[in-house]
Amino acid sequence: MSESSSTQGYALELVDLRKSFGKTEIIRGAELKVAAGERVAIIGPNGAGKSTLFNLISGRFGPTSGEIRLHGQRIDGLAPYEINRRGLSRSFQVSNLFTRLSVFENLRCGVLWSLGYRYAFWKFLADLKDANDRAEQLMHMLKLDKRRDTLAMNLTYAEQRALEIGLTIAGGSSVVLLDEPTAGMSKSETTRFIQLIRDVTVGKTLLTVEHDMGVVFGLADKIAVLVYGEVLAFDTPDAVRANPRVQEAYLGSVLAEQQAGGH
Amino acid sequence: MHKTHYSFKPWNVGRLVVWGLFALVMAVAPLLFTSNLSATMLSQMGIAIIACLSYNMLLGQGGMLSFGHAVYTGLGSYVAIHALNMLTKGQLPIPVSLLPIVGGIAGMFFAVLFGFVTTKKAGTPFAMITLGMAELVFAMSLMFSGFFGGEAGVSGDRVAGKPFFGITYGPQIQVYYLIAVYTFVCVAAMFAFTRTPLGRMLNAVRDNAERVEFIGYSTRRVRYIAFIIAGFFAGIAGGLGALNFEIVTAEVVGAGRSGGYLLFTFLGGATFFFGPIIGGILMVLAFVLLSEFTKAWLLYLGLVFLFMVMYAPGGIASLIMMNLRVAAFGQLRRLWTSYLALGGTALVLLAGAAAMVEMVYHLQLGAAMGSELHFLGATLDVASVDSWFGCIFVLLTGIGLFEVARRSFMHDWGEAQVAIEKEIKRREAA
Amino acid sequence: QKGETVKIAWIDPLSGLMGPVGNNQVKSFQFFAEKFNQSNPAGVKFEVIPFDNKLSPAESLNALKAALDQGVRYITQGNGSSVAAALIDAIDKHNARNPGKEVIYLNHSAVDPDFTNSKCNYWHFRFDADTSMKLEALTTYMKDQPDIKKVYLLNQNYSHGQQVAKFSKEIMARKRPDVQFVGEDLHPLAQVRDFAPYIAKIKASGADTVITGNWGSDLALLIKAANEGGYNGKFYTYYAGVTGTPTALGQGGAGRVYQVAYNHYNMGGQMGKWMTEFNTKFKDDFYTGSVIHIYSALSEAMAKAKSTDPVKVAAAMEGLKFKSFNGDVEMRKSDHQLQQPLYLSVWQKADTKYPYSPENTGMTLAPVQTFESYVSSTPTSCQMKRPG
Amino acid sequence: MLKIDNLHAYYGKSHVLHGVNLDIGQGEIVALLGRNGSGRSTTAKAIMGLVDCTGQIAWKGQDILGRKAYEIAHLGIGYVPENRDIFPTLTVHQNLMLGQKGKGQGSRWGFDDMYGMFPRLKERQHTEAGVLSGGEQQMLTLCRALMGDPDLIIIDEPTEGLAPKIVELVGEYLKALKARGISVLLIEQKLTIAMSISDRALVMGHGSIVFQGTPEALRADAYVRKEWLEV
Amino acid sequence: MEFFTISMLNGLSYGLLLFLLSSGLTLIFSMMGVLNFAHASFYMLGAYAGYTVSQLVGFWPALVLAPIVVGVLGSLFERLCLRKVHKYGHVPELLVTFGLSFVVLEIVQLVWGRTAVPFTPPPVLQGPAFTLVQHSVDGLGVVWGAAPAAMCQAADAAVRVVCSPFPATRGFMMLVAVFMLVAVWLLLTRTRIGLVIQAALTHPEAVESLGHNVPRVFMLVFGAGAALAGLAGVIGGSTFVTEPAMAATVGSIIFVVVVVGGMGSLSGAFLASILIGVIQTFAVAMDGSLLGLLRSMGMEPGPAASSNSLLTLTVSQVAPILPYLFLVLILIFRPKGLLGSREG
Ligand SMILES: Nc1ncnc2c1ncn2[C@@H]1O[C@H](COP(=O)(O)OP(=O)(O)OP(=O)(O)O)[C@@H](O)[C@H]1O
Ligand SMILES: Nc1ncnc2c1ncn2[C@@H]1O[C@H](COP(=O)(O)OP(=O)(O)OP(=O)(O)O)[C@@H](O)[C@H]1O
Ligand SMILES: [Mg+2]
Ligand SMILES: [Mg+2]
Repeated sequence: MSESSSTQGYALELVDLRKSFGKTEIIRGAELKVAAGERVAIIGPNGAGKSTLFNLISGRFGPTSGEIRLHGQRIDGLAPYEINRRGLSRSFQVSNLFTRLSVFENLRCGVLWSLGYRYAFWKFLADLKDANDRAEQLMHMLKLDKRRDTLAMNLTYAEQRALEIGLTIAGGSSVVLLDEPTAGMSKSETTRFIQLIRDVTVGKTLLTVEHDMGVVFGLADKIAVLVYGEVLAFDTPDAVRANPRVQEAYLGSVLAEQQAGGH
Repeated sequence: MHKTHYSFKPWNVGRLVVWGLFALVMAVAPLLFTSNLSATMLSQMGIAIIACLSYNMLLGQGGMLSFGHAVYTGLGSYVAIHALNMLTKGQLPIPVSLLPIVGGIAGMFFAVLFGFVTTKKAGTPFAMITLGMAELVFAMSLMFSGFFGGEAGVSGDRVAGKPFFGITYGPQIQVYYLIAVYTFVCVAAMFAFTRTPLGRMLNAVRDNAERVEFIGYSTRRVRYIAFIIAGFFAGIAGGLGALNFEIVTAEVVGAGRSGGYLLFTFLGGATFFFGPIIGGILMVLAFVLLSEFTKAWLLYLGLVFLFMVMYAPGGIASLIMMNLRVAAFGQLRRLWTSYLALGGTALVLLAGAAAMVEMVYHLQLGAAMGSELHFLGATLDVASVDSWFGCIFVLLTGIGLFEVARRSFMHDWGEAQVAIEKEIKRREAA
Repeated sequence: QKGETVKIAWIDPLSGLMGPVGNNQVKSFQFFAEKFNQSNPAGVKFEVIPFDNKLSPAESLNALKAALDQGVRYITQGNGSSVAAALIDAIDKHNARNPGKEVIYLNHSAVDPDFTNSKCNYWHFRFDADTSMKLEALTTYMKDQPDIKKVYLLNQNYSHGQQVAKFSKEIMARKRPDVQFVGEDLHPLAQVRDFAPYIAKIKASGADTVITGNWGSDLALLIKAANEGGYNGKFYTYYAGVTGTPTALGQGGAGRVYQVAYNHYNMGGQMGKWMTEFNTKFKDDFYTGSVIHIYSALSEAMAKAKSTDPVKVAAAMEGLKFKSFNGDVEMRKSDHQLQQPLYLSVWQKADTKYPYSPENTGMTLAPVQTFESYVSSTPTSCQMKRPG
Repeated sequence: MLKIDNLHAYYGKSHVLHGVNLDIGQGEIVALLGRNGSGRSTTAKAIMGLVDCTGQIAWKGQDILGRKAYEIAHLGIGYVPENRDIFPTLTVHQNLMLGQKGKGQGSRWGFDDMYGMFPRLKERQHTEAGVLSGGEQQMLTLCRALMGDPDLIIIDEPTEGLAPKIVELVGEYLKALKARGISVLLIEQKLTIAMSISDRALVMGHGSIVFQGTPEALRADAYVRKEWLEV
Repeated sequence: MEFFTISMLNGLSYGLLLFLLSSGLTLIFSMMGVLNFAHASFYMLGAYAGYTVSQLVGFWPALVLAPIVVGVLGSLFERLCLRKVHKYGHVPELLVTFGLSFVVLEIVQLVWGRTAVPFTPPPVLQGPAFTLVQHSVDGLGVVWGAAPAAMCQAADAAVRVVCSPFPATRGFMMLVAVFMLVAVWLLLTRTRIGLVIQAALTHPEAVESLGHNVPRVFMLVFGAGAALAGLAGVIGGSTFVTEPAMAATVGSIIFVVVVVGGMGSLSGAFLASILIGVIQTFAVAMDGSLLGLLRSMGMEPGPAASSNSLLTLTVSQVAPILPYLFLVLILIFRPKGLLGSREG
C-alpha cells in the first residue's frame, strides 16, 4: 500500500478523528501519533472523551469520521475482535472479567486466540502446553498464583484490577490501552501496581488514561492532554507540566501541592 | 520453582472409575429392570440425557435460554424416520445403527440454518426468537403433511436391512443397547467439549460477552458454532427417538417438548456438567411414571419446580456438589443426624400434604367410584371427617417437626460451612 | 371363559386440553364395565385400567408398554388420530414380533377414514363412524333442503378438518351438484382466539350453510362469533355435544347448529335410563356411545369364540352382527368398521318431548333424522392382511 | 449527631468490623482513612443498614441499628456509595429525581443548585447516566445524595477518577456543605484532600479505629501514617 | 366497503383485546424485567374469580373485585416466591412463574372443575352496540343498538341489504383497553415508581439508601400487573369462554405483542397489538397463495406444484401464525422492537 510507507514507524495514529453521540460531538478532530514502544499517558478533565477515545480505538464504537491506523493499517470501523487480532488490546475502567471462571481460566481464555487455537473443539485445553504455560506465567507475574482456582468474582478489588490488566496483556498484543488502571487503589498498592504495569508491558506500546499524577509521571514517556475532544498538547511530562494551558484546563493547584509533597 | 498445576490427565483414576461406573450402570440396568415398560423407559432416559446435555450446552455453558430446542431434536427425528423408510425400501445403503447419525446431521443442518439468525442475538431477544421459531416450525408441521405426515405422523419399521450379528433391532433390548452405546459416546463427547478451547470460550461468552470481543473472539461465531454442535447432538437424540418409537409425530417439535428440556435441565442443574443427566432421567420418570401414580401429577410437578427454584436454584446437581464438598472436608459426620431428622420430618409433612391433595382430587375425579381411596397403604375416606382430620393432623405435625429439624439443620450446616472456610484459609496460608 | 377377567387398557388424555373429555370417557368405560359385569353373553368380568397419555403419541406408546407388562390384551383409545395411528402401528409390530401375546385395539372415537382404508389393520376395530360415513349421512339430509345453496367449509388445519373439507366437496358434488362451495378455510388447531374475521368473511361470501368439523373451543367460539356478528346461516357439525361445548354454546345457536353422530341425547329407552343414571352418579353427560358397542361386541365375540384369547376374539369379531342401543349393527369384515345407524340432531331448547339437557344448559340436541346403516355406509379400499 | 458504639459487622460468617467507635458532630467534616480492605466502606454500609451488624448506632439520639435503609435515609442520612452506583438506564435528571424524597418540597437543594454546582451535569441532563464519563458519574452520585436533603452525608471515595481540578472543587463544595450545618463523613484515599478539609481524621485498621485526632496530629504521627496508611 | 369497515373494526377490537391481555405483562416486564409466564394464569384466575363474584354480587362489582383479588394474589406470589429468586437472575424468575402456571391451572381445575363455566356478560352488553347497514342503493349507514329487522330486509329483490351488528362486548372491551392504556401510561410517566424499579433492578441498595422502599414497590407493581391481567380475564372470560384451556391459548401470543412492541415499551405494545390485530384480521380475508401468485405472473408450475403444500398454502391459513413470523422478523431486523429503546 502506498499510504503505509509514509506512516511507518508509528504504532498508532489518529487522524482527524471525530465522534458524535446524537448531536453532541465528543471527539472533535483528535490527532495523535504514537511511536512503537512509547508509553503515553492521556490526561484531561472529566468527560473530555478519554474513555471514548479508547472505545473508538479498540472498536467498541465506530468513529463518525477520521482515521485510526494501527502499525500503518486502518482499523477504524472494524469489530473489536478484528482489532484485537491485529495486535491491540485494552483494559476497562470498571473491571470487566469472566466472573464465573477462575483466575487461571480467565488468563487462559486471554491467550487462546493469539496462540492460534481459535474455535477449536477437537483439542483438549489440557494438552495445550503453550497456552497453559503462558497462563501460568502470567499468573505468576500478577502474583495471583495463590488465587489460581478462585473465581474472578470472589477476588478482592485490587486483585480484580490486576487480573484485568493480565487479561488485557494475555494475548501478547503489541499495543496496550489501559483505562485508569489504578483507580480506587491506595497509595501503597498504586506504587506496586505501577511497577507491575511496567514489568508486563516491556517492549510494548502503552497508552493509559490516568488522573493520578503520580502514576502519570511515574509511567509515561509522553503525555497527551485531551480537552473537549481535542489533543491540546502532546509532549514530554516536563513540558506538559510547564504548559500554562494545561495547568489551567486540568491540573489546578493540587499538582503543585503534590510536587511539594515529593512526587 | 512454582508448581505446575495444569497436570490435567484426561484419564486419571478417579475419572476412569466414574466413567466405568456409568458404563456399568447402563449395561446392567436392563438386567435389573426387565419389564417392557422399564426397557422402553431406560431407552428414553438415554435419549433424554443426550437431549438435555445438548440443551445445556446452550443454557448452562453458553447462557443461551432457548425455548425451541425441540425443533432440532424433532427435525432430527423426522429426517431419521424418513431415512429409515428409504432404508427399508432399499434406497439408502446404510445400516440401521447409523440412523441416529443421520438424525444428528439433520439437526446440525437445521441448526446451521436457523442458528444463523437466532445466534445473532443473545439474552432475551435470543430467547424470544427461539420461541417464535419453535411456534412457526410447529405450525408448519401440521400444515405440510408431505414431510411431517400430518397429524398421524410418519411411521417406520426399524427391523430393516440385513441383521448384523443377529441384531435385528426388533426386540426393545437391542434398541436399548444401541441407545446406551450412543448415550455413552455422546456424553463423553459432550464432556470432552467442555474441555476444549471453544467450550471454554463459550463459558466466557456466557459470563461476559463484551469482554470476549476484546480478546480476539467473535461472540457471535462462538455462539453459532456451539449452537450447531448442540444441534448435532440434539439431532442424534431425535434420531434415537425415531428408532425407539418407530413413529414421529408433530409433538416432537412442540413447545411442550422444548419447555420440558428447559425445566428438567434446570431441575437437574445447569451449572454442572452432570446436572442434565439427572434432569433427563427425572424427565422420563416424571412424564411416564408420575402420571400413572397420581392424578395430581401436574400439581406436584408445578410445586416441585416452585420449591426447587426457590430453595435450590442450582438444581439437584448443586445440592449433590454442596454435600460432596461437605463430605470432602470431613464435615458430613456432624450433619448426618440432622439430615435424618430433616428427612424423617419432611416425609411426615409430605405424607400429610400428599394425602390431602389426593383426597381433594379423589373428591373431584373419582368420588363416584366410591368415597374410599388407597394412599401409601392407608385407606382414606373422603366422606369421613376422620380422614380429613387425620391428614391435617399429620400435616401439621409434619410442619412443626420439620421446622424444628430445619432450624437445627441450618445451624449445623452453617457451622460446617464455617469450619470449611477456616480449613480453606488454613490451607491457603500453608 | 366364564368368570374370567378381561383387562382393558384405556389410553387417553386425563390432563391437558382434552383432559375433560378423557375424564368423561373413562367414567363411561367404568360405568358400563359395571353394567356389563352384571350380565353379558360371555359371562366375563371387564376391568378398565386407565392410562393418561396426555394426548401424546409417544406417551401412548409408553402406556402401551406398561399395559403389556400388566398382561393387558385389549387396548382402547379414541382421542386424536395421531395417537390412534401410533397405536395401530405399534400394536401391529408388537403382534408380529410377539406371537402368542397378541393385542387387540378397540378404537372408540378416532374417525380418520384412512384407518379403515389405506391404513387398515387386522388388529384394529372401529366402533365410531368415520368422517366419510358421517358426511354421507349429513349430505343425505342436506340434499333435501332446498334452502341450502351456498356452503362454506371452515375447518381445523389438520387431518380431521382437512378430511371433512375434502369429503364434503366430493359427496356434495355427487348428491347436489347445484350447491356452490363459496369458500373454504383451514385454521390452525386451538390457536384462533377471535373468529370474528372468519364470520365477516363467511357473511361476505353469502353462504347460507357452514360445514365444520371443529370441536372444543374452536367450535364454541365460532358459534359465539356467528351470533354476535349477526350471521344467520346454519352450522353442520360433528362435536356439539362433547364436554364443555354445550356450556360454551349456551342459548346461542338454537335451531341453527346441527350435529351428526351415532347417538344423541334423547334416545329414550334403556339408553335414556343409562344416561340419567350416569348423570346422577357423575354429574356429567354420557355421550361416547361406542363404549356400549365395545362391551357388546367383545362379550358377543368372546361367547362365540368361547375364549378371551385376542386371536380368537378378533376372528370372531370380524363380521359380527349384534344389537346395540342404536339398532342392528355389524362389524364389517372387509375393513373392521362398524356399520351402524346415524342421527342428525339439532341444538334447541329442552322441552317435554326432548327433556335431556346436557351440562344443565336448558338446551338439548333434538333428533331431526335417523339414517339406517346402509345410508351412511361407504365403500372401502382396504385390503386386509390377515395373520397366518 | 451520630454516635457509634462498639459496632461489629458481618458479611455472612466473616467478621469485618471489630468494635468501631466514632461520633460526628453537627457541621463537622470527619475523614475516615485507612488502607484498602480496612473496613471503611463497611462502616458506611453499616450506618445505612446495608450489612448485618451488632452494637449501637445512635442518630440524633435515636437508635437506628437494624432499621431498613430507606427508613434511615428518611431520617436524614445521605449516602454516596463507593462504586458510584448510578442508575445507568435513567437519564441524569431522572437519577437526581430519585434522590428527592417525596416531591422534593422543603428541601434545601433543588435541581438548579446541582446544575449550578456542576455545569457539566446540566449539559448532560438528558443523557443516559450509563454513558457518562467516570468523573461525571461521580458528580452525579454526590448530587443525587444531596437532593434528599440530608443532615449527614456519608461519602465513600468521592474523588476517585476525578481530575485534579475537580477534586479541589469537590473539596470546596464539602466545605460549603459544612457551612450550611451539614455533617460529612468523608471516606478517602487521597490524604492530601482529606487532610486539607476535614476537622478531624480517623484512621481505620483491621476493622477498628486505630487513630483519632486533628489532621495536624495525624500529619505529625509518623508511626500511624506508616503503619496504617502507607506501604 | 361494509366488509372493509367491519373487518377494520374487528381488527381494531382484536388488537385492543391483545393489548388488554398484554398490558399487565408489559408493565411487569418493562419495570421488573420479569418474563412472567404465569401472566396468562392470572388472566384465567381473573375470569374464574369474576365468574364466582358475579354469581354472588353481579357482573359490575365483579369487574372491580375480581381484579383486586387477583392483584392481591399476585402480590402475595411476589412476596413469597418471586422475591426469593430475584437475586438469582432472570432464568430462575421465569422458571418460578412457569411452575406457578402449572399450580394455578390445577387449582383452578380443582376449584371450578375441568370444563367451561357459564360466564356470560350482563344483559346490557349482550347484543350489538351498533349495526352497520350496507344498502346497495342508500350506501352505508349506522344504527345504534340492533337494527330493526325491517331495515335489514329489502322489499325489492334487486336491492341488497346487509346488516353487520357490532357486539357490545367488543365495544366495552375496546373501552376498557383504552382505559388501561391511560392508567398504565399515567403510572409510568406521572409517578417515580417506574424510575425506582428500573434503578432498583441493577442497584437495589443504592435505591434503598435514597429512601425508597424497594420491596414494597416491587410487590405493588407485580400486584398491579396481575390485577390488569385479572381485569382482562373478567372481560375475556365473559366475552369468550371461561375454561381451563383459556390460559394456554393466550400464553404465547402476549409475549409476541410485548416483544414486537419493544421490550418494556407501553406505546410499542399498544402499536404492536393493533398492528397484529389488524394484519391478522385482514390476512384471514385473503385467499391468495404462492401458487396463485405464480399463476398470476403467467407461470404454470405444473401438476406437481398444485399438490405441493407450501405453494397451495393460502394467506388466510397462515393468518393465525403470522404474529410469530412477525416476531422472528422483527427480532432479526429490529431487535429493539417497534418502539423499544433497548435490547433485552
Ligand atoms: N454512548 C454515549 N452516548 C452519549 N454520550 C456519551 C456516550 N459515551 C460517552 N458519552 C459522553 O462523552 C463524554 C466523554 O466521555 P468519556 O467517558 O470519554 O470521558 P473521560 O474523558 O473518560 O472522562 P473521565 O475521566 O471522567 O472518565 C461524556 O460527556 C459522556 O457523557
Ligand atoms: N460483600 C462482601 N462479602 C464478603 N466480604 C466482603 C464484602 N465486602 C467487603 N468484604 C470484606 O470486608 C473487608 C472490609 O471491606 P471494605 O469494603 O469495608 O474496605 P474498605 O476499607 O472500604 O476498602 P476499599 O479501599 O477497598 O474500599 C475486606 O476484607 C473485604 O474483603
Ligand atoms: Mg473515563
Ligand atoms: Mg471502600
